[in-house]
Amino acid sequence: MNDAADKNGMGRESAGNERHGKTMVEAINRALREVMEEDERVVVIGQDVGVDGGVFRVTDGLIDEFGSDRVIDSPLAESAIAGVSIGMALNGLRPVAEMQFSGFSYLAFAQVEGHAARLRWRSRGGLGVPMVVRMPYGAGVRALEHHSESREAFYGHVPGLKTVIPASPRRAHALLHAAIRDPDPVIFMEPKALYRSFREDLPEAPDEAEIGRARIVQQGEALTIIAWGAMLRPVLKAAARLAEEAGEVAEVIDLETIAPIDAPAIADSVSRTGRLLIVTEAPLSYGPAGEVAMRAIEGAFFSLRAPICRVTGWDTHVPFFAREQSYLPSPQRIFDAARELLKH
Amino acid sequence: MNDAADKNGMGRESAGNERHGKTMVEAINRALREVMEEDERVVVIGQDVGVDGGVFRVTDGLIDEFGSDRVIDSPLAESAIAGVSIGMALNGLRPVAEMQFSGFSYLAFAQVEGHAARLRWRSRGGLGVPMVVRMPYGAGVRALEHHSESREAFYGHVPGLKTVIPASPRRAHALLHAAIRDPDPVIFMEPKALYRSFREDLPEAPDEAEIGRARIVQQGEALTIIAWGAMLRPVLKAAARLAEEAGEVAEVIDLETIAPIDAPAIADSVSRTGRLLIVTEAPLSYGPAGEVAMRAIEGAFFSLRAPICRVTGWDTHVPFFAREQSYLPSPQRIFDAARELLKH
Amino acid sequence: MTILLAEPDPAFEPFRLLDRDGSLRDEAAVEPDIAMVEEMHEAMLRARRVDERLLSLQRRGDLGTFAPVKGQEAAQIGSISCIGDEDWFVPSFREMAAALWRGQSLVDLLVATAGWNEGLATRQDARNLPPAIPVASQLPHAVGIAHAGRLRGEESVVLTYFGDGATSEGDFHEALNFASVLNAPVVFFCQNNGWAISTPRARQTGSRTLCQKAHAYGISAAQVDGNDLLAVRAVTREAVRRAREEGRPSMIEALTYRMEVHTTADDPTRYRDDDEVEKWRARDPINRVQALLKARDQIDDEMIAALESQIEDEINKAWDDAKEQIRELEDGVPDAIFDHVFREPTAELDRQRDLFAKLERRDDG
Amino acid sequence: MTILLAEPDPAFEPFRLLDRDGSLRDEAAVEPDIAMVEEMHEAMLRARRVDERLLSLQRRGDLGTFAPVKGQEAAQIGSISCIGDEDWFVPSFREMAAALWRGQSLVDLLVATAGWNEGLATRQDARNLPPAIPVASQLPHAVGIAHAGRLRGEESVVLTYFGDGATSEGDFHEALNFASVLNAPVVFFCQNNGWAISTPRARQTGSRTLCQKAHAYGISAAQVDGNDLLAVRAVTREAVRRAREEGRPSMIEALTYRMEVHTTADDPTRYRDDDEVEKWRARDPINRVQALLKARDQIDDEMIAALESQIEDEINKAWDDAKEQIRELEDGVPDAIFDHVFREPTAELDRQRDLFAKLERRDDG
Ligand SMILES: Cc1ncc(C[n+]2csc(CCOP(=O)(O)OP(=O)(O)O)c2C)c(N)n1
Ligand SMILES: Cc1ncc(C[n+]2csc(CCOP(=O)(O)OP(=O)(O)O)c2C)c(N)n1
Ligand SMILES: [Mg+2]
Ligand SMILES: [Mg+2]
Repeated sequence: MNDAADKNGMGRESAGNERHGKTMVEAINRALREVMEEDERVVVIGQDVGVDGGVFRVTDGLIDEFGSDRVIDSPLAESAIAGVSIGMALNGLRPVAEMQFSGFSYLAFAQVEGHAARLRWRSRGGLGVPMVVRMPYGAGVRALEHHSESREAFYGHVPGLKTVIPASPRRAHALLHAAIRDPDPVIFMEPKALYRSFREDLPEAPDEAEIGRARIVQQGEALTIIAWGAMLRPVLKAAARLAEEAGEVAEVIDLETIAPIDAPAIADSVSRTGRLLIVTEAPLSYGPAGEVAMRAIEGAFFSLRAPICRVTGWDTHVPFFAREQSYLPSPQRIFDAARELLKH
Repeated sequence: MNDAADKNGMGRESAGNERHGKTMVEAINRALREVMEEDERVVVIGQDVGVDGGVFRVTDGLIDEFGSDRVIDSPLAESAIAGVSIGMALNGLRPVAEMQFSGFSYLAFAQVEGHAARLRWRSRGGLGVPMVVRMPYGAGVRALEHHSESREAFYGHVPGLKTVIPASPRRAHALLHAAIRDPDPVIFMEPKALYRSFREDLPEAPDEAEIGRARIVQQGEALTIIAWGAMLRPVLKAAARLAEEAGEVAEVIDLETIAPIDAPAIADSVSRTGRLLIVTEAPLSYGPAGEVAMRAIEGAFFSLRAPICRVTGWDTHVPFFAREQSYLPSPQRIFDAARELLKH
Repeated sequence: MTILLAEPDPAFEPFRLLDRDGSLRDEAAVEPDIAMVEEMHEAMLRARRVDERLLSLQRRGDLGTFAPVKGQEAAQIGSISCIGDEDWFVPSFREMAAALWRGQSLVDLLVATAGWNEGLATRQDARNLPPAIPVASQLPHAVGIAHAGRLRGEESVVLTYFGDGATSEGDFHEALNFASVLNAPVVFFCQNNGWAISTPRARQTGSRTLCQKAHAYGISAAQVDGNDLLAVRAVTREAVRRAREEGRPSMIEALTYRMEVHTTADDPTRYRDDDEVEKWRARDPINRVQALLKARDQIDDEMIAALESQIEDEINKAWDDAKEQIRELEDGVPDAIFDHVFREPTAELDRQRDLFAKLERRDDG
Repeated sequence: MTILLAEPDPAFEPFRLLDRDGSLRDEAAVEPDIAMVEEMHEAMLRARRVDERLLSLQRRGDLGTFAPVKGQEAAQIGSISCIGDEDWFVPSFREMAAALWRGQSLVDLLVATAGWNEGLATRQDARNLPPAIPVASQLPHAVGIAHAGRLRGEESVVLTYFGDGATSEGDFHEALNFASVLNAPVVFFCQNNGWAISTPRARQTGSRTLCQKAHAYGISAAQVDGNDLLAVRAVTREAVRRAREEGRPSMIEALTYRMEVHTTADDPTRYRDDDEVEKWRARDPINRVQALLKARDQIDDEMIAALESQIEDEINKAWDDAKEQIRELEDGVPDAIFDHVFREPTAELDRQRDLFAKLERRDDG
């Protein structure tokens, strides 16, 4: 897996004392530092983002460098963090707000859905809300209840929002730059299981990243596997085993931008492979896989040789950590599903 | 259309002085009255639900009959309406909470997602939250911004919630009885475009309604059209025209329960018709159609003769009322999509 | 020595300057700036007449739902007149009088109320936000705008409006707390008009006064007679000064009354007595200013009549223009619904727009 | 006459009974019920030792994240001891001491902290809610429970806990306002431990005291020395009495200190000084009670040592039992994740459970 992952821009596992490259936490921190240096309109706001450097240390050191005017330790109130950020964006700043965990972002949802996503539209282009809402999400880190959810579909379903999920330190670095540059609100979901799980070298200047484009991580012909965030790693493991044991090479796509979805990329790949497997850690019903599937159907139906398959979390809450792995899609489940697809 | 609608349990248009049957508002009011008479644990809570009888008059007269202890005019605070209802449910009552418009229900989302949907699971069955959250939703009534959204997918994606949408007065009557009887939280979304648009006779005792079952509104062989709520009426119009102009009879299914979704009903119909059209007024991306489609793919892929098609709202906000009809799926758009499907 | 469980504070004394008959309560204390009072009087009268016209146009089906301002003109004009172009106006959904003062075009207002998004087109530099419909949701924006202004070295102040009902929403509290912690130069202006749809103030909250809630965040506050133009202006000016000079937020609770329906979808006879309305009719804020101006020999009935007819002409003209604009919009391309979702349209939205156009063509054919 | 912009109220005087050396501030006023004090002392000591054990088990990898209670034992035991079985305990996430008092099984606590949902299995009739992790989210539940009890003709009271940080959340305000409007018999017990993770009380809100916030809703309130067991108990008893007899909510702000990490994922050296911790170590709530009991000749060091060793045995036994239970759970069916999503499993969930079982079998094979 390490080699495959490396080749595919998924970095290498961080092991022992090895200190090459940056973790995703460090990559995001660096992106924030870079944009704050280059654009003084950028401010960071959230619970514990200042003196503490964020509960995951994502904003470590920023307050020392940029001061407490630009790195705002906020009171404990998610709706106001979003709402105050909207106000700051309306008055010339470029706030990067942090929700401490995505599971608490629902408290800010009315502000995000009702105003961040609508003010440009409401004002017929007169106003704009260039803000980023960062939030760690997803399971796999032995966390408490409400700390492991994966609900990108909520944000993907709101017109006027862009939603982005990086799957590696290098992509996080590039995408956060793009998100902060974007003139419209961007929900930036950070797979916390990847925060420190592997390292990657970062380029001097951030890679170009275009919000709205999926990324082919591994080319192949046998089937298309689409995933994002932390799910990309079990997918690559399964794909490696598939190549090894069955000699079948999967095309692996990192969706990366949840919304607006890259429909052409999905259709293009599926029309070449004829098979589609979607992997997400969200619960099954009304999860994001349905949208990916519809794009394949709308763009490549007659190429489909097998039913589109999804491997997802279950329609249960994420269990406490002893059983977390029973909830999450595993390389084995993905492998099995791929094998099944290849029978057709 | 009137006749077709009548035959299909969609009632008749309310026209002129005709006063047969009940509107959906009256049907819901009657269901509330009946359950409150029969079960003193049932209480109603929300903004303006008491003295005013609700801004749509859904709770008209209840406070006179049951008093202000059981019909609670609440302060203006959605999160607390949901949270206080959860508390009442934990202590032996069966609250029916109203969100004045679904567009404001996001303020209560953290309570609903974080507690209503989880307390039974969290307590390993020791506790339960038998509550109903009623909310008018959907476009078509020339309302203000935030008053026309259709976001059943948000609720459908939350494990531990059931989400129900009635499409006629009679179904509303039956389903609200079932929802209040249910030992778990039920989101009861009321298509406000249907509140007064037609009438239906109600049976003495409410019809049996099983949450989790879709309903075949019209049997057919040419294709399956799945819709719910206010979209069922343009669907039936399009289906009638299809029969008339092309001699093709569509099978029309009212999904009715958004979650848990009735996968077998979907697969069964599609395996007979080979074609599926899904109509919703939600925005396209990450909307509910994706889930319906996946169920058809998982259960009837090899019967599909044409790409699954969806006719939905657009990925825009619902425009102010002068252009509302440009946003909403029309009988024409549905008819065209069906014709297109039938070409395969 | 120790209070075991301290009881809530006593009520505030509402601030008043102008008596109901138009005489000043303390003649010596404050001689008003009469030119300014005249301007404000005109604005109040205009708002009243626009309100009435909107209502009659709505009743005959030309306009959609809106929230009348009648009765609250002094609260709005007395306060909004205290800020300048460099300051920000952050309204709720009933601030038509204040919006007109800030330069809102009457034509736009009519076009928006007729159901066309174009009516809310906002000038980028105007420092006026469009209405915020979700109750209390605009209050955090006011704080963020104020804080950003301060960070960018401006002296600007933010004046934001909300109702009595809004003080029950979490966003109200979170916003006040943020303003206090950040020292944001915001004036939180509450129009306590006695009702939140059918909920009377007494059932909305257990506190004796609403402005008392500000104290919970270390914010100073005042209650003021909201139908007293001069008192509202005096208190707001002081709050604006503190915000501008001392960087301190304040809250003002203006005691006023909604004389009309909540919105055009509402039937107030279901929940309130005519008596109450009549009691407040006697406190009409416009009558009170007119009495003052008459007592000062600044206006007479003839001048009022002339002003009335000038306003009527303005409104007629605006409605004609609005109808013209609506006709143009009706003839225009309906794919405007795809505009302004993002600054740059995404490929996906362009695809949907194309599909829409294709369907429209089919509809026509 | 009129206050133009009234300044926020002055601070409250925190209520105290027990001095730091264990002597009563006013000997004559209240002679404590010594048997009760002994019981509470034992509970505080037990909580302290459980806390320490949880921490050491967590540090060596046997347990997951949790929020230590150290330093807050008097606040929790002094208050929770004021309600009975018919009353409700509605905790936040740091109320381990109070939960043990209410009969929470230590074995369950360990099993839950080891990552097994089974540890939170709740007895249907126990009137104790499981922890609520989203800050302040439990407060509206407390109001609903209290209101339902009242409607059902009970005399029960609800005691709910939250932190200083929680008072910034919208849910806190909405809940207090509802409680006031509904006259719900709730005691809102705030443990102001000085910090919300890294945010000190002073940056959390601009108000002088937190209990002052209750006044904004017409709720009476008191500040109390939260490390003073007797004072906490006296104030809480009065609040419980008012709730029960007069149906009135109250709020109590207990001034205390979190001596440990926020949770085991936290590093407090990043944001606070050792000096502050040391200052509070001198105010240790357990020392203070022990001094009182010693002064009353109720305990001596030997008795304390015996109690300590009894508690240690209890904890050892509980951890052995917990490990046993965990081994059983590990050997059990992992499809327990599908249990209790609904009271009756839906067809859809059964389908998913079957699929899961099939996949598990494949994994094994
Ligand atoms: C969050 C939210 N909930 C409910 C509504 C529906 N609603 C519109 S205005 C209103 C009452 C507002 O009362 P108040 O704040 O006193 O303002 P007023 O209408 O009196 O000006 C309600 C409940 C809304 N717009 N937003
Ligand atoms: C709604 C919400 N936002 C953020 C968090 C993360 N978080 C957990 S505890 C905490 C601080 C709570 O402070 P306080 O209320 O003072 O309680 P304490 O931890 O001091 O007991 C935060 C921010 C959360 N659990 N819930
Ligand atoms: Mg009001
Ligand atoms: Mg604290």
